[in-house]
Amino acid sequence: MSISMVKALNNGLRKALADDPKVLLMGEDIGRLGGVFRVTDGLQKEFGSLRVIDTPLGEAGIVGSAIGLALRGYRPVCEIQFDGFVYPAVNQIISQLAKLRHRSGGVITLPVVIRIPFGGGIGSIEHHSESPEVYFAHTAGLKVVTCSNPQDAYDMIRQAVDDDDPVIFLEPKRHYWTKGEVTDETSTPTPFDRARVLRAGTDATLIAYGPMVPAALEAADAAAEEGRSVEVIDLRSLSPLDLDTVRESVHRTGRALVAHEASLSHGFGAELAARIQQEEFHFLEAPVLRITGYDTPYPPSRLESDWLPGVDRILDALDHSLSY
Amino acid sequence: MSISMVKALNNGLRKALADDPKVLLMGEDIGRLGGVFRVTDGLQKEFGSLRVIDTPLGEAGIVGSAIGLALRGYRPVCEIQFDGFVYPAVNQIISQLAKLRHRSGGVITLPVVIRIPFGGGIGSIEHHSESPEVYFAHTAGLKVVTCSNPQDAYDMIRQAVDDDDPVIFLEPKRHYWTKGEVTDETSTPTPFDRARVLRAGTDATLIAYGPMVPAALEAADAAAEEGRSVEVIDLRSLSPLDLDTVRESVHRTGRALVAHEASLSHGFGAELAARIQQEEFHFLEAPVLRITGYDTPYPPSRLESDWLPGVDRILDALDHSLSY
Amino acid sequence: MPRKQAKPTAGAEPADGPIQFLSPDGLLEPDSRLELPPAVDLLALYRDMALVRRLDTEAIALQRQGELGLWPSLRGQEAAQVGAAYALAEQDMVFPTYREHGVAWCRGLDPVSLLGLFRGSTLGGWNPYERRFGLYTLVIGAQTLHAVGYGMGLVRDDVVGSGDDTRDTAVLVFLGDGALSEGETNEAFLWAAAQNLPVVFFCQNNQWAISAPYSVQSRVPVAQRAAGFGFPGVSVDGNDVLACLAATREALTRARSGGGPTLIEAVTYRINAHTTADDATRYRPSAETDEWAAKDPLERLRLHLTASGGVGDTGGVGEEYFADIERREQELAEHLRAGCRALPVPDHASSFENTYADMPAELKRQLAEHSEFLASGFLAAGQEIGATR
Amino acid sequence: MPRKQAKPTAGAEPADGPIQFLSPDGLLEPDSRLELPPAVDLLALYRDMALVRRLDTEAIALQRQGELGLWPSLRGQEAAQVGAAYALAEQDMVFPTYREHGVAWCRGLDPVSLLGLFRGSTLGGWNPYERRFGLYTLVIGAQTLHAVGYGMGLVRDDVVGSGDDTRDTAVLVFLGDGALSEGETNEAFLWAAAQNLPVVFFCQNNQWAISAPYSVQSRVPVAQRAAGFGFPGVSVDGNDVLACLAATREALTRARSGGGPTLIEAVTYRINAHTTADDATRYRPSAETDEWAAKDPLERLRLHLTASGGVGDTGGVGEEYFADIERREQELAEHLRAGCRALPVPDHASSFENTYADMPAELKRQLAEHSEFLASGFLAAGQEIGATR
Ligand SMILES: Cc1ncc(C[n+]2csc(CCOP(=O)(O)OP(=O)(O)O)c2C)c(N)n1
Ligand SMILES: Cc1ncc(C[n+]2csc(CCOP(=O)(O)OP(=O)(O)O)c2C)c(N)n1
Ligand SMILES: [Mg+2]
Ligand SMILES: [Mg+2]
Repeated sequence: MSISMVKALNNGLRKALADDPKVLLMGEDIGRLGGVFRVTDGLQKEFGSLRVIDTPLGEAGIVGSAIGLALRGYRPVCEIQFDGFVYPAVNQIISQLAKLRHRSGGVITLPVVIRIPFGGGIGSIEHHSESPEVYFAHTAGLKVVTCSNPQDAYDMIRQAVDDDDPVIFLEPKRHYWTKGEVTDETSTPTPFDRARVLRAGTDATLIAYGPMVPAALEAADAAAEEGRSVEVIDLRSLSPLDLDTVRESVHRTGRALVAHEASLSHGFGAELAARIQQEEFHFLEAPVLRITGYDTPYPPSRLESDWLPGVDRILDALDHSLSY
Repeated sequence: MSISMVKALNNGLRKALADDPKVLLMGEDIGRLGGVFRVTDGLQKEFGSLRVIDTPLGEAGIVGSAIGLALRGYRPVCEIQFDGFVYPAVNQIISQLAKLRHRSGGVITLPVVIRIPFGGGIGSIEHHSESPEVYFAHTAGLKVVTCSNPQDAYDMIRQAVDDDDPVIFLEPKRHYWTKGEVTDETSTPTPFDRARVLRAGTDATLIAYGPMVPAALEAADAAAEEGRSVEVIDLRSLSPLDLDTVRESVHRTGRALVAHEASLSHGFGAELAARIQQEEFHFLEAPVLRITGYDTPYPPSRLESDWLPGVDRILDALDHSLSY
Repeated sequence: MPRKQAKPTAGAEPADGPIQFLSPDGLLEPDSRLELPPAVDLLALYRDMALVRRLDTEAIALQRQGELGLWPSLRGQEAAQVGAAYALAEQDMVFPTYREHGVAWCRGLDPVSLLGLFRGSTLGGWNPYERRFGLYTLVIGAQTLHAVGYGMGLVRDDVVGSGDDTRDTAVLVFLGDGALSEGETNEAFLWAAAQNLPVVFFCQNNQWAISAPYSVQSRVPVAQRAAGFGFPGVSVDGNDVLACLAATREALTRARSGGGPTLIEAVTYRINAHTTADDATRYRPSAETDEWAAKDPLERLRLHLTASGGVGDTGGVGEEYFADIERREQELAEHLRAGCRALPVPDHASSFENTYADMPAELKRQLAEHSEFLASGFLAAGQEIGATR
Repeated sequence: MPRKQAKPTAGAEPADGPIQFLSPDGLLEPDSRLELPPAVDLLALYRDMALVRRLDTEAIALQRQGELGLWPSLRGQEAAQVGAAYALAEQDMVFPTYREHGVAWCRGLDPVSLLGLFRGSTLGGWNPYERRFGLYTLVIGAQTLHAVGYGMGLVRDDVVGSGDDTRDTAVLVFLGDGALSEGETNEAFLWAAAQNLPVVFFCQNNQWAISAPYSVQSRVPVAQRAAGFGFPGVSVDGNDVLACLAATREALTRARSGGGPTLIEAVTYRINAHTTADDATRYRPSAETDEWAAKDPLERLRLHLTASGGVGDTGGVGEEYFADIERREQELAEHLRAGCRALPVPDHASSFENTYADMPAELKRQLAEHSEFLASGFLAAGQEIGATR
């Protein structure tokens, strides 16, 4: 069945709600409206307003009360309407959600999922195109994952709900309407904390996640036409990081490139570069290169296609890498 | 005159208040009490409660109203009582403070300083020993600086107040009571966005900032006794990054180590490693190594001296680097 | 055009509920809780409401034509915005949300400048100091704290309670009913209260925060919130421009004179969907919208103006007044259309500029690299850069 | 020991101000605003207050001896805490700040477990599910939202308003006067109100938030805040254990039965400095402290108990009662001293454990590296590791 990522997420959430009465959805406009992206479309009607909760307009309240619900045995899935509106919840996320298991010596389990549509490329106004992944990936106690296609969206949202750790679930909003085959639950999905090699290659390893994965694949296609064999890795999990998969690849290819939308400095690529140069020092034939957003606020939408890293900048970087 | 870092900051703030009537201090307990670390001791008495403001207990309020004050032409210096209490202000910092100059095409200038005592090592309870620097360094539009000695504290706080960009001013609380010579204002201080080579060396470059600088110097001393010449750089400015000073050094030594208290993954060292491996690829004789806190919440104080990176772990890493 | 003044006709006054002077049928009646403002130019008020509505309609059309990415319509809220704006003194400062096109208009902003943000050609659009009208704020509630800080600045500048009308200054900050739920808004309330700041919080309760009815946020009326923090709250008919004007004027006057903050609830209705991207039929019945359409803020003032004897002693307003408005509307629409299309697409370098007062070396490097990339051969294939959707 | 019951003596009742039954002189008087709780064991109440005070005194001593890094004293707030705690049903859940040692005591926690956080040997200290007493929360206000979520869970578990006393459950969440200013606290208020949650907010207004007097936070009484959100607020004499008990009992009963939230202000005083690290002489006059010392919560109950005819019909309480308390205090003190020193210094691996349900590979690597480092030759010189101050 070929469905959009939105529909895949919707199906995954429906399944999660049906499978476990402790699963709740909560967020702004997720009920009647079905969320501004319709990810929760129809779910309030199906499961009632006690399980699919239209909350007041306060993100600290959403995450803080999700923590309380989890303390009472629930498994809340929060929706933050847009990436740029997660910041009011950061105090609850960093100081409480991420730490309570550790503080309590493992007595407290907070299976809270925070879904956040993230990234740019859809022509939105400001605060609607942010890439806040590093704020969360740097915070011990959180898992941070992102999907790049409908099948992963369906599998990973369910795995996130099943997971006993707090999970920041980043949804690449510019691929919400991309369709793809989604097989039903009889399959055994890859664990959501493992990266996946989407395309094998021998000349260089191109690492991407979420919004940049399709561009990475496109770039690899274009490179192939010029006779360059690029391996593409979809990280999927940003924290924990599946370094084994990355190392195994870079060890073979000797070259690594990382692409993401977030700003360069202290972006996700920094950690990858730091790891790779340390672990594969003797095997690198070129420095790890980063293809990223710039160190500026996200631009107005008329400039975003210019500002965002894309296929061409990846190919440019690939040339650069191969020139070493 | 040999004074503590607390006193140096106090003197710097007094000078800033005296020099410009638009400078205001605001925060919890900074007036009568003089702040929990006494950094603002006596200043309310001297400059009155309209200029040294005891605020309500709300960090969003502190930063949000500082923005409003800046819009009216003031230069507010906010105190956040401890690192772990900055998170309620993160929304105002990331979405508003960092962006308004850019949004307004340069019309709006927000000369707001946010002072934050940060880091561990003083036996505090949780939320009182955090190292949140990356959250801010990754945010375009903010400057992030930290001092490691009283002279820098005195000079840099004044430079921060004078600066027209928002500055996150991180104060390494475990060195608050360390004394050092502080010369008065006749000197011409190094610009606060420049790193400083504290000790010349030829075998490796050890990069640190704020709380880790004394340990870095100590480690370099210890290494010298074993005949190893370690160059020590005090970064001072975390954003913008003075990469020139770092590169010049690593180019010569061929080896780089970075030390910080914050967790390893996506810590400050990641960006440094990523930059250095890219810019000095052909000159590195060993991978850039990081000596950092672990990927866990900050531990209870009885474990902190164990958990925190210190002289011995630096020396261990140095051995490792030199073994390449 | 004669300067028409409001003068109440005799009639019963509502015992409670929001303060109202002008009924949906255009009858002007006193309300014991508030004095009808003495000098009001009803004709100007109506004209501005009509023009603001046209501005809104035109922007929606531009969005439909693909010229704007999005537009948050103010339809139904013209009286609240124009009424509040008419209470401002020149020196007062305004902090809007993203929907205060009517206030912007009354403040004298070129309405074209409102379009840039929604066209995606800028993140700002105007100089907030020029007309003392802040930039639109999309993060719900954030601007309320800026208003508080600005008010703290006014106190320190000694332009509150000095007794000099031309100097004393207040802040008028707008917020929606949904914004009442953000922690930051409540911090703003308590700072303003504890420090007795010259800040007037003007809440347009348009009954909806996207799809959330007011009952999701609160079980008591908006104005009641203020009492909890220790300052006055007042509820007015937000579709009655006179009530909005009178309440805001009273509150601003008190604020300027050192009397502290006020929370005004303007009970009104968002006639259109939340924005052009929203589909309101998914969550609210059309009957509700119809009911509110009958309370239209423009219509009631038009009825009042055209009723014989409706305005002062001069009798009903004639056709040439409405014809003039229509002419101005046409001009405005043309100005918007032409202005919108003429909005400059910013240079790629502008993404980098003004991130800091002086561009740091690393950002200069990034800009140079980016410029070089754009100028390179890759530009030829550059159609696909970025938005790989 | 006889079970003594509170019975009011005749007398004038205070017209307004906080509800008070027991005056500083130990006189028990009715208050028309609240019913005196019918079944109260005054002797038990006093004993617990005395023991809690001793717990506090002992912890301060342990801090002075270097056994604790810090201690936030509850002195002066014993009545508020013990009174509130006595109103709890077993199934109710408590969310404390960092100062509710008295509530912890009444909940049956081993008081030694309270010391670990302040000794730096743990970040928690007890199992919050065992006694339904949450972990201490140091981030001001954060726990109020956890209480709200827990209350939402209770509603979904159908243990609110079922009419079954042994099942129906409420949440009691503590906060300070300073916490009223955090945005999160206000969000908690409005969520609780809008959803009519079974949450009782118990605010100990001890007049100070570190060095900030209440006037920095607000210009109106605490209880008034609730009205703004549409739920009842009540003010009680926080040094009167009966008033605290009665008000909390009423509020919890209402909450359990589906009647929604209440905000209780217990007007009290922080007799000691904010914590052992604070110096209160820098910001408040000793005269104020003296004034409040005269309203001591233990003393007034002691006076009442010892006054002839003070308790029910049984006359004053005898010496053996107080001697027994003194014995228990000694036992408690010894238990605390011994228990404190015996608190295990956690293993270095514990810093790594429980960060996640299963330790990720990278963290395992870090732990292994760290263990290896500790075991290596570097450990010899390892005295200086870390805290280079
Ligand atoms: C902090 C934050 N959270 C969520 C949003 C998404 N959002 C945009 S408008 C809106 C509803 C606002 O409702 P209200 O305050 O009543 O204003 P109105 O749109 O009705 O004028 C929401 C939830 C946002 N902009 N900011
Ligand atoms: C979010 C946050 N900001 C600041 C602090 C620092 N701090 C600790 S206690 C305190 C005062 C709290 O006062 P109150 O709420 O009245 O409680 P009390 O200590 O009087 O019991 C402050 C400011 C904190 N713990 N959390
Ligand atoms: Mg609204
Ligand atoms: Mg207090």
